[in-house]
Amino acid sequence: MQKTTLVKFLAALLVTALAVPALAADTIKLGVAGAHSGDLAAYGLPTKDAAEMVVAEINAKGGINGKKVELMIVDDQCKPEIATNVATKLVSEGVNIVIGHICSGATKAAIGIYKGAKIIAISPSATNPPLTKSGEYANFYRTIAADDDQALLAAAFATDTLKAKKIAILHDKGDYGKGFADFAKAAIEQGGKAKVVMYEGIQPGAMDYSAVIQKLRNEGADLLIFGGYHPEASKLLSLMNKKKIKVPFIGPDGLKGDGFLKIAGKDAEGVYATGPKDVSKLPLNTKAHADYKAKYGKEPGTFFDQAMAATVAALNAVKVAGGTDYDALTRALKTSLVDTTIGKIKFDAKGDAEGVGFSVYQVKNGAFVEVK
Amino acid sequence: MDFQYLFELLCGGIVKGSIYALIALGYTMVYGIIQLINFAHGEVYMIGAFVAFIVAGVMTLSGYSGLTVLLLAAVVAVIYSAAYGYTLEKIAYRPLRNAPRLSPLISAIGASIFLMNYVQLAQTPDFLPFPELVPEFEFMAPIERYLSSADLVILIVTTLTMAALTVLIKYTRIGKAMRATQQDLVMARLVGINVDRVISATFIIGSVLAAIAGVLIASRTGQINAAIGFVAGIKAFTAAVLGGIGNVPGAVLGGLVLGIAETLGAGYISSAYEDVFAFALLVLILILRPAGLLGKAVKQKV
Amino acid sequence: MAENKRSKLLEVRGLTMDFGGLRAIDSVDLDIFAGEIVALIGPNGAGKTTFFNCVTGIYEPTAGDVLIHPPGGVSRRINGMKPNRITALGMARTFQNIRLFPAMTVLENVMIGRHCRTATTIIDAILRSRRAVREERETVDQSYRLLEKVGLADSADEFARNLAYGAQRRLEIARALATDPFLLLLDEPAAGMNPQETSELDELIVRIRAEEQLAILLIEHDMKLVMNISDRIYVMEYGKEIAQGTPREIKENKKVIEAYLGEEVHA
Amino acid sequence: MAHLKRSFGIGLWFMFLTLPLVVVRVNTLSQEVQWRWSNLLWVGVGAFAIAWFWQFSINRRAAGRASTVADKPSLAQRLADDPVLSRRVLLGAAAVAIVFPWLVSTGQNFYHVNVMVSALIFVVLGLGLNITVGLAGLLDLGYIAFFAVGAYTYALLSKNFDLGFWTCLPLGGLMGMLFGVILGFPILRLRGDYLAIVTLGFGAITKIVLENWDTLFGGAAGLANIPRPELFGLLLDGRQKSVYSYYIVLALVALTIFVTNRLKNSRIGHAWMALREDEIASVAMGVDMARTKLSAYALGAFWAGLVGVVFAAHNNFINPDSFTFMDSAMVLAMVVLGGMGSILGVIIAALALKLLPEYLRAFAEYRMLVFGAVMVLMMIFRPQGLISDTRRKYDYDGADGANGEGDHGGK
Repeated sequence: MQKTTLVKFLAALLVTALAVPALAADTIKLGVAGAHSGDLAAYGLPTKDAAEMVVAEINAKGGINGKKVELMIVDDQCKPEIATNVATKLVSEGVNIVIGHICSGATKAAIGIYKGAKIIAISPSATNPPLTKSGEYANFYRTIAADDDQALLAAAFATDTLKAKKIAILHDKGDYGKGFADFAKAAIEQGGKAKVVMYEGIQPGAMDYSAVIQKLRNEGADLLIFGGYHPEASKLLSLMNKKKIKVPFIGPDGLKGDGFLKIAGKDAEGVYATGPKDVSKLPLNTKAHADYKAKYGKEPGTFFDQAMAATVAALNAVKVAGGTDYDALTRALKTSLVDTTIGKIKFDAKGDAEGVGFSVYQVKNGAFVEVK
Repeated sequence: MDFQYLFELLCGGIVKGSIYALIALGYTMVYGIIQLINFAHGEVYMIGAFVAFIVAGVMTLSGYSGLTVLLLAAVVAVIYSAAYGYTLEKIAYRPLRNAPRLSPLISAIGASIFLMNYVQLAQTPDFLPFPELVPEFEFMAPIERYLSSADLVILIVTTLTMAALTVLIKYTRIGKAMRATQQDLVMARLVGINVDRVISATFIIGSVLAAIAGVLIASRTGQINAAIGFVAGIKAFTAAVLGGIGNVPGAVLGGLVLGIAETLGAGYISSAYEDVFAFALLVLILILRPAGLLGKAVKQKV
Repeated sequence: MAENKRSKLLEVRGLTMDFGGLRAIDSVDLDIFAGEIVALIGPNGAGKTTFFNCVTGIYEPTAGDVLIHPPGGVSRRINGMKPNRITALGMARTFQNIRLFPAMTVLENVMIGRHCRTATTIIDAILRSRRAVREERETVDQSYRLLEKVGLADSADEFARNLAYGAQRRLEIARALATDPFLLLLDEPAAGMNPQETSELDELIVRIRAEEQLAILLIEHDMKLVMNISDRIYVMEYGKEIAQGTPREIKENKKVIEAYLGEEVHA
Repeated sequence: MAHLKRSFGIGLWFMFLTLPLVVVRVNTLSQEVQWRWSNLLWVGVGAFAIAWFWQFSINRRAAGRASTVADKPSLAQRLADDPVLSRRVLLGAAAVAIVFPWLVSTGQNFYHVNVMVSALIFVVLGLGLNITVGLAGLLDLGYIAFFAVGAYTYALLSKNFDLGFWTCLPLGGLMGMLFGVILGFPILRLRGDYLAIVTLGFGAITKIVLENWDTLFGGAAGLANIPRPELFGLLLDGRQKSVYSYYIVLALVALTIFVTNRLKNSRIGHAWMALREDEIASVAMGVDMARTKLSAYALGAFWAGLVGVVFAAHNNFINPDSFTFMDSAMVLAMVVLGGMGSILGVIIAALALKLLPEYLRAFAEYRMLVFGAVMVLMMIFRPQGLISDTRRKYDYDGADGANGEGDHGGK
């Protein structure tokens, strides 16, 4: 009887494994990959919403070149090993173009699989510089500027506008935060206008950062650049305020959002953060935000604008190329200018969107305001 | 040598260490009695902080403020943590009292994962801003670089709590029963001590301490999420082992030593390796003194 | 100082053991000669089990010497040696609170006793080398033979935890015998047994001594058993040795009677 | 009736317990309090039902304990005792495993193969930890660190010295083993609970070092472009690569099963189990504790290192995020849920824990919740795991003294 149990088990396994969704013919398959569950879901879900909105609108108008667009949404939880699995899933099921992934690490893990299958991926949020600048991933595009750009901006702002002389740089040891910190450090050292007096990683999620703050004061830093996300930033700020350490604080675009304002509360006041250029005045952007609010009853989350732009650009390329041929799509993405929520964009030779960039923002009265 | 800096770091280390100590007491007391690592103790601390956050949030939005909010939030948090600690023991540990040693430990890990995800689902996986419940005292201004108002409150409350605990263990009926049970569970049962009640009481007391620690630390760092219990729990457990698990003064000493070691390591070497210092210290001490700083080398009964 | 008639196997001199400030054993001397059955008796808490633990390496004594003179082997001082080394040198024990391996079969429990007499390595085991196969066969044979000796051959494939109490005690003896000892130390082998089982045990111990040609040191409270089988008896009280001699001598010793005053003497 | 009343009380108690967390949600940004009273009702009803069932099960368990003095042989034990049947089942399973890629992958569709590779990697991890925890009883909460050692060994050797997959495979295993020995040496004499926290610490330290030492390990950014396994210099497309990885890891699984099985019933395996059951009795019976523990610890680490190499090669990319405490806990759960020491149990548990979430993404949110609860329940109601460990029976023919060769226990 043991045998039958085992056989049943294996049979069940097989049935599950074989239950591949029937391949619907004649649609354009648009993959959406990112973190939709887990800690980083807040960064991935807006992209899913954006893609759904764009595709719903296009399908309502009859699709592209007479074909409906079909979304294939997969969750990578921002984990590299899951990303490779969902990427093979997309490839296996015949995806034509992918919007994603969200995190740089997951993107790096997945992009090779798309490359092997000649599929283009456009990320709204993977800001790790080598993704485009190394030239290794010809099939990768993004609608957000790379980390080194914002780090350069942050460094210049610190030394030129705020005239800081002794700069402390902290980071959360993560891919994103440390990348930002490293580029800022290099830029400051190269600029020669200020000294980096402290450069250190902190343990994300730790209970207490008071030691590192004491050190900051001990080194006599007159400005702090932080590479990382909002929870650690607000914890640092809260402790700095309690210890009455008042130095300007500059963070990357990971801080520029409601998450940071919500959690840091009054500690956020006066904090600087770099972030994508203000595009909220663009008519397309205003419309997209209004539509979103009408549909979900709240403001869209992080990377929503970039995701809208990525989806629109992808589908525009399909339209211009007249199909989903890899070479034709590549040509279309690099030549055809398309109007999006982040402005009129096309992609440069390496895959970065031309015309997107960063500005510096400051928190004033509980909201980010662009510093002119 | 910059003594001012050293002193700043030491103060920070003591504050951090006293929080570790408060949580470590819960581990050590439970271990002392039933030789179980209550892996889910950190989650009880986290739940305390969450309940305080919710009470404080509701009250603040209904227009209350100041000390009323702090006290009520703390009291409700303590009640709920105690209730969770009690329930946890009943469900996850009591049925395993006579099981092989690994079973309750694994059950504890399971309970920890369950509670963390329960809070994540019921509330949110995101970080939440914890209101600053401790006001800024004027008289602290001159020494703020060493000790902030919140730090002062932490030190006072932890000292009082530990004093209360000492009195409880030394002089009350339940305290004596706890000590008897710690010496020899079977014998305690023979002389008529209701061991189940003692164990429940131990869990409740440990949970109360954890909740107090949760409210204090959350109002200091200004944020909470469902994962804070895991991080704090591991550190506090390390502190308990460091001091000699099962030993109440050991937990306090272990907490302080760990807090100071981490702060000095971060201040003089690098904060990137803070956790490495903590665990390296643990390994070192266990190799040199396998029973911890104050633990007695227990001769196993053969 | 070669003893011509009977060779000395174990020689304990001034053995002292402190726990913190408490002196559990105070300068105890004890000798065991080949082929003897020696009993160690005394009221509860006299330090008998602690004495065993010191001799078998579970504790390291605070002072004194434990010397062994294995037949045909080299004499040595074994204070502070690890228990497994001492077992390998030829002294094996049982425990007061039975310590079997409950989730292993009865046969496997005995096979563990052969561990220190075999040499199969990890590589041997993976490749099932000729040595591994031969050793395994020998181990199974010898273990089975010991099970037959203690009357447990029928339960060889049972889990040890499922054995009855008396059978578990006998299994412990078989497991200890599997280590090929020259001296067997039994810690209250009759505890918890009914009279029927005790008399069987009595017979078993005597038979083992004869067949395996070894000496036996036992701690026991059952005076009937002790008086029946022992050649000599040592008496301890409060960590000190208060008397030694033949059963008859001990029975008449005043100190011993005093020590047991209030305790039931089954004699 | 008493049960009903009690369950009702428990339902109320849980409604009280969950009241603040499940009902109230404070939105600090919009300054609103959300009251979700309906949730409370669900909790109450659910707790009532579960409490009722719980009491029923606990009573049954207590009754079961009292009555079954002799354990009934489990299905697995009966299977193991019947050489013909076990051989057939084994052959069947092997056949399915071998043709699996051809059953599920057509054309460019190799998703299922890829998922299976990930799952099988965890099968090897589970079997490796089974040696340390399941057989030798050494609770290791930082096991994933050795997996990381193997993965980084391959990534670094292939990057810096251009060494191929097949050269690195044994090297990865040996590195894992080396780390196991180095770490195990000082800590293995600690008591069981201390060992748990120290190994947890080592796991954490490993991850921190990987993150911080970015000049060597690439930091949090990880190491990319790790070469896939090579096959006599042939160029393979995506699907072929996956199928190739599948066979490699399948072979590893087979090897692990073979070795574990051989060891389990050997002198070494018996010593491991004895230490697990009772340390003092083991040393008193002549088992060298330090050496035996170290061998179990190092051997467990060996498999993690070995399969770490496959992991790195299969994913092309590694970073420290794949080596967290949760991953260690996951592997531990496989061993525990499968049944400590039981090879078949661990395999089934590993496949279930890795495959179910992959195919039941809809329940992803509740996955860890259920997972935690199952760990607790399993300990209470079925501590021996899904498939309890089988014990080999040795043939003995007293009459002519021949024997014990009985190899039929070997699956």
